[in-house]
Amino acid sequence: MDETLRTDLRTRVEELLAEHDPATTGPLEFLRARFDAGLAWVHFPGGLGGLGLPRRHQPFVAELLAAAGAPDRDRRRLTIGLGMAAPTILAYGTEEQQRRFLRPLWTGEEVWCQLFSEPGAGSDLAAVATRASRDGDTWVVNGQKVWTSVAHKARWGMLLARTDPAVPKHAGLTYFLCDMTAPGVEVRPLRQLTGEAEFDEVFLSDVRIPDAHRVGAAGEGWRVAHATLMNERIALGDLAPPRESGMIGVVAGTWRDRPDLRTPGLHAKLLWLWAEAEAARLTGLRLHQKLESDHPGPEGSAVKLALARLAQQLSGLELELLGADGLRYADWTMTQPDLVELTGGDAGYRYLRAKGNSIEGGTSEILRNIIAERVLGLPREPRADSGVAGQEPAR
Amino acid sequence: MDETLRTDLRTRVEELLAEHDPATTGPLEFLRARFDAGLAWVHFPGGLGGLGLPRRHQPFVAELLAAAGAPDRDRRRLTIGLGMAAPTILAYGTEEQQRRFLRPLWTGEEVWCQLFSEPGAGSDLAAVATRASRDGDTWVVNGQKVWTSVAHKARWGMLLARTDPAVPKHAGLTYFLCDMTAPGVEVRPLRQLTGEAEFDEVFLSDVRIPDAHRVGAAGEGWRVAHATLMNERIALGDLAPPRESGMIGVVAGTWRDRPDLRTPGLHAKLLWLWAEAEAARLTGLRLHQKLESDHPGPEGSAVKLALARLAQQLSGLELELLGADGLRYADWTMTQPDLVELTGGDAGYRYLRAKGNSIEGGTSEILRNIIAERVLGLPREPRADSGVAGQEPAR
Amino acid sequence: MNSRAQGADLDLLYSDVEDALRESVRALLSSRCTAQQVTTVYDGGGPGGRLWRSLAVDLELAGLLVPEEHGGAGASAREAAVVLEELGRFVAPVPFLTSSVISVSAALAAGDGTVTARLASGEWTGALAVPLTTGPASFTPAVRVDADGTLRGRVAVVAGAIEADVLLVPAATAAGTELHLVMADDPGIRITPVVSLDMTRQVADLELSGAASRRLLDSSTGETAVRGALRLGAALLASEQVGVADSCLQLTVDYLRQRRQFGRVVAGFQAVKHRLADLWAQVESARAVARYAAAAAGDPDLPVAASLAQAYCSEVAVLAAEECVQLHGGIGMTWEYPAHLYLKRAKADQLALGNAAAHLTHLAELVNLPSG
Amino acid sequence: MNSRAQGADLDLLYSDVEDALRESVRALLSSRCTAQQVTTVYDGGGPGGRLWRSLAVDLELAGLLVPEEHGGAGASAREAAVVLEELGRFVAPVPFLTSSVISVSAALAAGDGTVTARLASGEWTGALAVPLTTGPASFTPAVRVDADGTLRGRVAVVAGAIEADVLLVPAATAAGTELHLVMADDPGIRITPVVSLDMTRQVADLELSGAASRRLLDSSTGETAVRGALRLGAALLASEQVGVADSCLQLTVDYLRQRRQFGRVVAGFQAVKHRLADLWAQVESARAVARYAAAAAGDPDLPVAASLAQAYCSEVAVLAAEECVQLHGGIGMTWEYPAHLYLKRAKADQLALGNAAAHLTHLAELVNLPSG
Repeated sequence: MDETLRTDLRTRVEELLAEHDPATTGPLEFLRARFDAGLAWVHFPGGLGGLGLPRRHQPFVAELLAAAGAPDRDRRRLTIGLGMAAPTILAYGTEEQQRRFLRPLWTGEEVWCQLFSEPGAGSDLAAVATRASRDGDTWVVNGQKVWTSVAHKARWGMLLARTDPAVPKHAGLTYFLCDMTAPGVEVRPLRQLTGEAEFDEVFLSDVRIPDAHRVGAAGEGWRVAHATLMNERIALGDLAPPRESGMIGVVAGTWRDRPDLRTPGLHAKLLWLWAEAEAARLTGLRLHQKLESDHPGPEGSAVKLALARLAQQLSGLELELLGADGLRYADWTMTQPDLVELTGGDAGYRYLRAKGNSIEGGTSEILRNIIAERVLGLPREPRADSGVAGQEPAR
Repeated sequence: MDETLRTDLRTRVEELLAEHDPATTGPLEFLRARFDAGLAWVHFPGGLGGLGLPRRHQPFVAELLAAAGAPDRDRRRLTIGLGMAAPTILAYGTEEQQRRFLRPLWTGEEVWCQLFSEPGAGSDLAAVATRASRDGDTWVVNGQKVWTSVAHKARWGMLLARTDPAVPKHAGLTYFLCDMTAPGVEVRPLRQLTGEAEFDEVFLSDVRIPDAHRVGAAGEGWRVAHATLMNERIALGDLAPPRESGMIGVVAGTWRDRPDLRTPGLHAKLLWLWAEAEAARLTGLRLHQKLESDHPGPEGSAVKLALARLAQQLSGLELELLGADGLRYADWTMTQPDLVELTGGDAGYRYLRAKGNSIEGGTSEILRNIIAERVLGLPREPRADSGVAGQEPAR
Repeated sequence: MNSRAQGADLDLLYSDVEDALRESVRALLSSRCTAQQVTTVYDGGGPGGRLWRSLAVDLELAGLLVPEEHGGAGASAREAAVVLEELGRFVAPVPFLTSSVISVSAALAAGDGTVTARLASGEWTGALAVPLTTGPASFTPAVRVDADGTLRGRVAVVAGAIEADVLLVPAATAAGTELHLVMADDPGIRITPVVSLDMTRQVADLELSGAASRRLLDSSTGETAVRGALRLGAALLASEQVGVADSCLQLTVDYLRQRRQFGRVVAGFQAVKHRLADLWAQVESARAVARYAAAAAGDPDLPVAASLAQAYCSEVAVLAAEECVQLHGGIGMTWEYPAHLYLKRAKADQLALGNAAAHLTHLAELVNLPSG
Repeated sequence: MNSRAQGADLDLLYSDVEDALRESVRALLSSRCTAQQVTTVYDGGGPGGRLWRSLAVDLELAGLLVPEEHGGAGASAREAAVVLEELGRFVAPVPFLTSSVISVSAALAAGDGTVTARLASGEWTGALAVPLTTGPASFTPAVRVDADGTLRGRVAVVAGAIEADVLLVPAATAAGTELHLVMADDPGIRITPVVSLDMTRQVADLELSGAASRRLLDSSTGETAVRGALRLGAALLASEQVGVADSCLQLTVDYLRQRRQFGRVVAGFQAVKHRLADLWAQVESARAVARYAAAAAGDPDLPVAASLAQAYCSEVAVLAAEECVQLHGGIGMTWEYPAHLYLKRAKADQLALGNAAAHLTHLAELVNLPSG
């Protein structure tokens, strides 16, 4: 049956290419046409860039288009929109929101950011203090968000705000789509230990958001945010990369390139980490094979946990291996990077940046809670401030 | 000033030797005389085997006596009495109890055991269910104890029992000295994973204990037991042994004796464990230097934690190192060993027995709680069954 | 080697057929191989031969890996791996690994239809006469072919020898390693049972002095066949280790969910929760690694997969068994509770077919991470 | 070596004199070396030379290890270790270790009263011209004595060179290693500051091309003096690492005791408690190890003590700094919060004066645990 589907997909791709020759069509125009042809993400519904097919057919389409030299977006710059905003809008957004936001999100015309974390609410999203008060057909938002990636480039933000302070903590939250160009939105870079400012702080002062940009019912924000975060954890870990992808590849490469640096003690460490990295890769691969639905479960948390730990141990080992060169650092000047590559930079940068892997997108501690409670069914933590022991990660 | 003291001690030892020539005096008679001369444990009060001197002078006395060929007890068989019963009786016992029990305890005439743990109350001593009901001048005890070392050889047991079920869990406990030969005391061997039965179960059925054998007030058992356990933790770890004592010495010896077994991967592991073992030894040594009083604090828990972990890792490594010989085991026949030597037996025995190191005398989990709460001052665990978050270890 | 996403084309999940096989094995073991029954092995009892006969013959597991034309089930290593998971879960004292995986692999390499068929039918139980600790990369024969054609030598700690009807004996000649078949009751062989750390896979010392034999493979192919059998054994032992680890985790979770201390369910203490979460993650990783090793049985990546499997899964099984004992507290130390059965099996398995350090050293060569 | 209870005769506690010294150093650093001030080092600012002058001259730390007859305080390595604990606690960007410990040790070995006295008075700040990563067992000179008697060569990542008035340069001749004194402003030497992972101990690359020098030690004693200086440095760096680790633990405990999440004080979550308990235990062990290394400065066991100290304390400091960042969550990643200062110092310290693997290899020789 897959063969029939493939034939159909091939035909659709050929039609798209015939009507919009990549050689003569502008990239944006082509991407819009691809979206409209349902070839953007085939697992999305018809009319929203997809064809309602199983997700596994997407790579086939991508291959055909790539082979034909069709333009594509730089997906790495759209991770948040594609990985988190899109599934959330698809699952919880109104039809109007879906039609308005998904196309420019997918084409890369509009960059998205996530406005969940607050200085006083890190891993504990139920403690979100940013307030949104209803004023007719709009909401007036005041508060502060932190650890927002690419806020300074984003056109839209997924915003979690408190709309009802009277009810238990998790019940009074509502989910909005926030126009980052609206009056009252102020973005300031947040410098981190690497020296650069990869994240922003976002200050919201009397920002007005139309009620039409509310996602889910008022008070339902917790559940909607939950969906976003489950997707975040998956988006953060590409589950089926080749052997020696990521940090292990970098360190193994250094090992191979620099026989002068090798010592028996470091060899023993490297080999064990190689085994662990390959084990983590196979674990991700197995999970990838398991995920037939679009709704990733808590199992992905384990892969994120392992990858974070490995990135940290490997980058730490690389500095030990490099010795004298490990004492050098490229540049402490504060910059706002265009794109963050966790295996980029020099070894010192990788080491420092990897520390964030176990904090951003759900701290490792929160992920262990999630595994313990949702996978193993162990009792929830006693919670002093509410009857409900909801625990949700941020960074 | 120490010089004066030493001269005095030397004189006392010479007098003892003169009056009781080891060559012609029976061992027990000599030990009793030594006790009566205050040379048993010089830090105990006069009349109770000591001279009220600082503990640090005891080794000097022991050296003088050993040099003169004086008989001594096998201290390893009296660990529980010397390490736990004696300090407890000294701190909380009546004068009558001290006079009755300390001398035969010290000479080894009467062996002691500890009756704290129960099947339903392992680490949680506040859950002790063994009942003691007052009946005139005696108490009637019913219940079951478990994990009792040398119960089958013991004449006396330190017993923790519930005397008031109406008050909060830790407040209704009382501490007794239980005659192990009394009617109603039944001792059954408890086989463990090594195959042997090092411990016993003790069943108490209408055992009558005179009120004169109560230690501390009724309801004060928790506090008295606490003192016993603090001493247990110290007793379990000899704090100032030479380098390569214990399990590291065994494994390092195997490494030196068997060049044929060496591999680089195991070498790296062994070296790190050697460093950790030496660090643990120095930590114990430093703690030993710190302990001027007789009241060990919670810091000793850290040494016990480290030694337990190291014994487990080292004995595990030894089996890997031994390879083929590691698959052999001396004997699975059930026996009741006379004396347990943690570094004795074959490698398989050491590996299995070491698993108990982190359970007996306070599980490693309980010890971490103790360090967190009493040393670092972190909040106590929420406790559902009482207002007081008392947490005490057993095994 | 980095250009290919190794394993992307191999299915790491359990198929319906495998699940059905698992159920039938589990059903049998649940009634015939309880922890109490297994424990008696240490005092000379145990379910022993009858259990093995049921598994080997009634469930036809003896010939699982043998092609149908030789009387077997013609299944793949993946199915054998699922069987081993269950045998690990029950710490079953049966020679499936030694006879139906390792010996069958060597016999298939020898291409001897008679031997294979008898192993497949369960008429014969076989054992490869090498120390259980031998890894695929470290094998050297301890037995030699004497001038008179008989075999002579000592082999320590051989697994499956006590149960064996036939022994497959790698034997040295000047030209290389041959593979010989020796009947276990041959007067020239003495099999001395060893009191073993893991009595559920009891080992024995062999002494061959003029043992009569039939040569199955000559010196041009003997060593390859032996290494291949040990490699498949190493790859599939990982699934047994997953079974052990999974069972330890389950036992611990179940116990701690009902056990109360300090007025709370012990499984609700966060330090315990986090350790169990980490353990679960490691068991799931071990499962992925073991599944890959089983799926890679016919793949050029098998040497990497097998060494990875032994380096990783052997450690996870030991960790799981050690955590099982520790988190149970005192009860985990008792003879009556099954935790010690897992601990002994996990630790012996760690030494079996090459320890982690040996496999990592081998991996270093395979993936080009040289030591100096 | 096993018959003696090494260390039983060495005092591992802090003396009253040491506690008083600690207080005076801490009082100065508390006001003059705050985390905010230190952080500016990364952007080219920092407390720099004036802070060092106060420590070196006002508190007379420059000459702490110099005998009184050469104008120093005549203190022991134990006191220097306490100073280093405090410098580590504040991540102080001052050249005490490089000048007042390592350079002074080399100068004392040279027996040159002038150099020693100037280092002691703080008139000169010195640096030993070897890469910071050089351990006592791995030293080989990178500079040679040219035919014309001047020095030539490149030395990478030298600590303390930027602050130095004089450089102590180990230099190779055909007969062995000599030790030379070079003025830092000599036209034949170029000192290029390196953007460093740890800017609180910024390193520099040296290039010597015809540098004029004075020979302090000839080839019969030069190498021993250099190794001795590095060994003492390694032994005492451990105390700096203890200061770093202790500070990280304290920072974390303090933060988590006031931080609330999920309606509870974060420090009350048991998983957090157990990690902090383990960390405390390791910091206390590192303290015992570092105290032993300091106390063993004149003891035949110093080589073991120094390598143990670097193998163990360097790891604990890194662990403590990493746990500090992790347990703080996001705030620990920010530039404004001091956790990163500790992380960078701890990691750079781990590479300094020989890494753990190198010291363990050296230990293997010293305690007779050979590799093969």
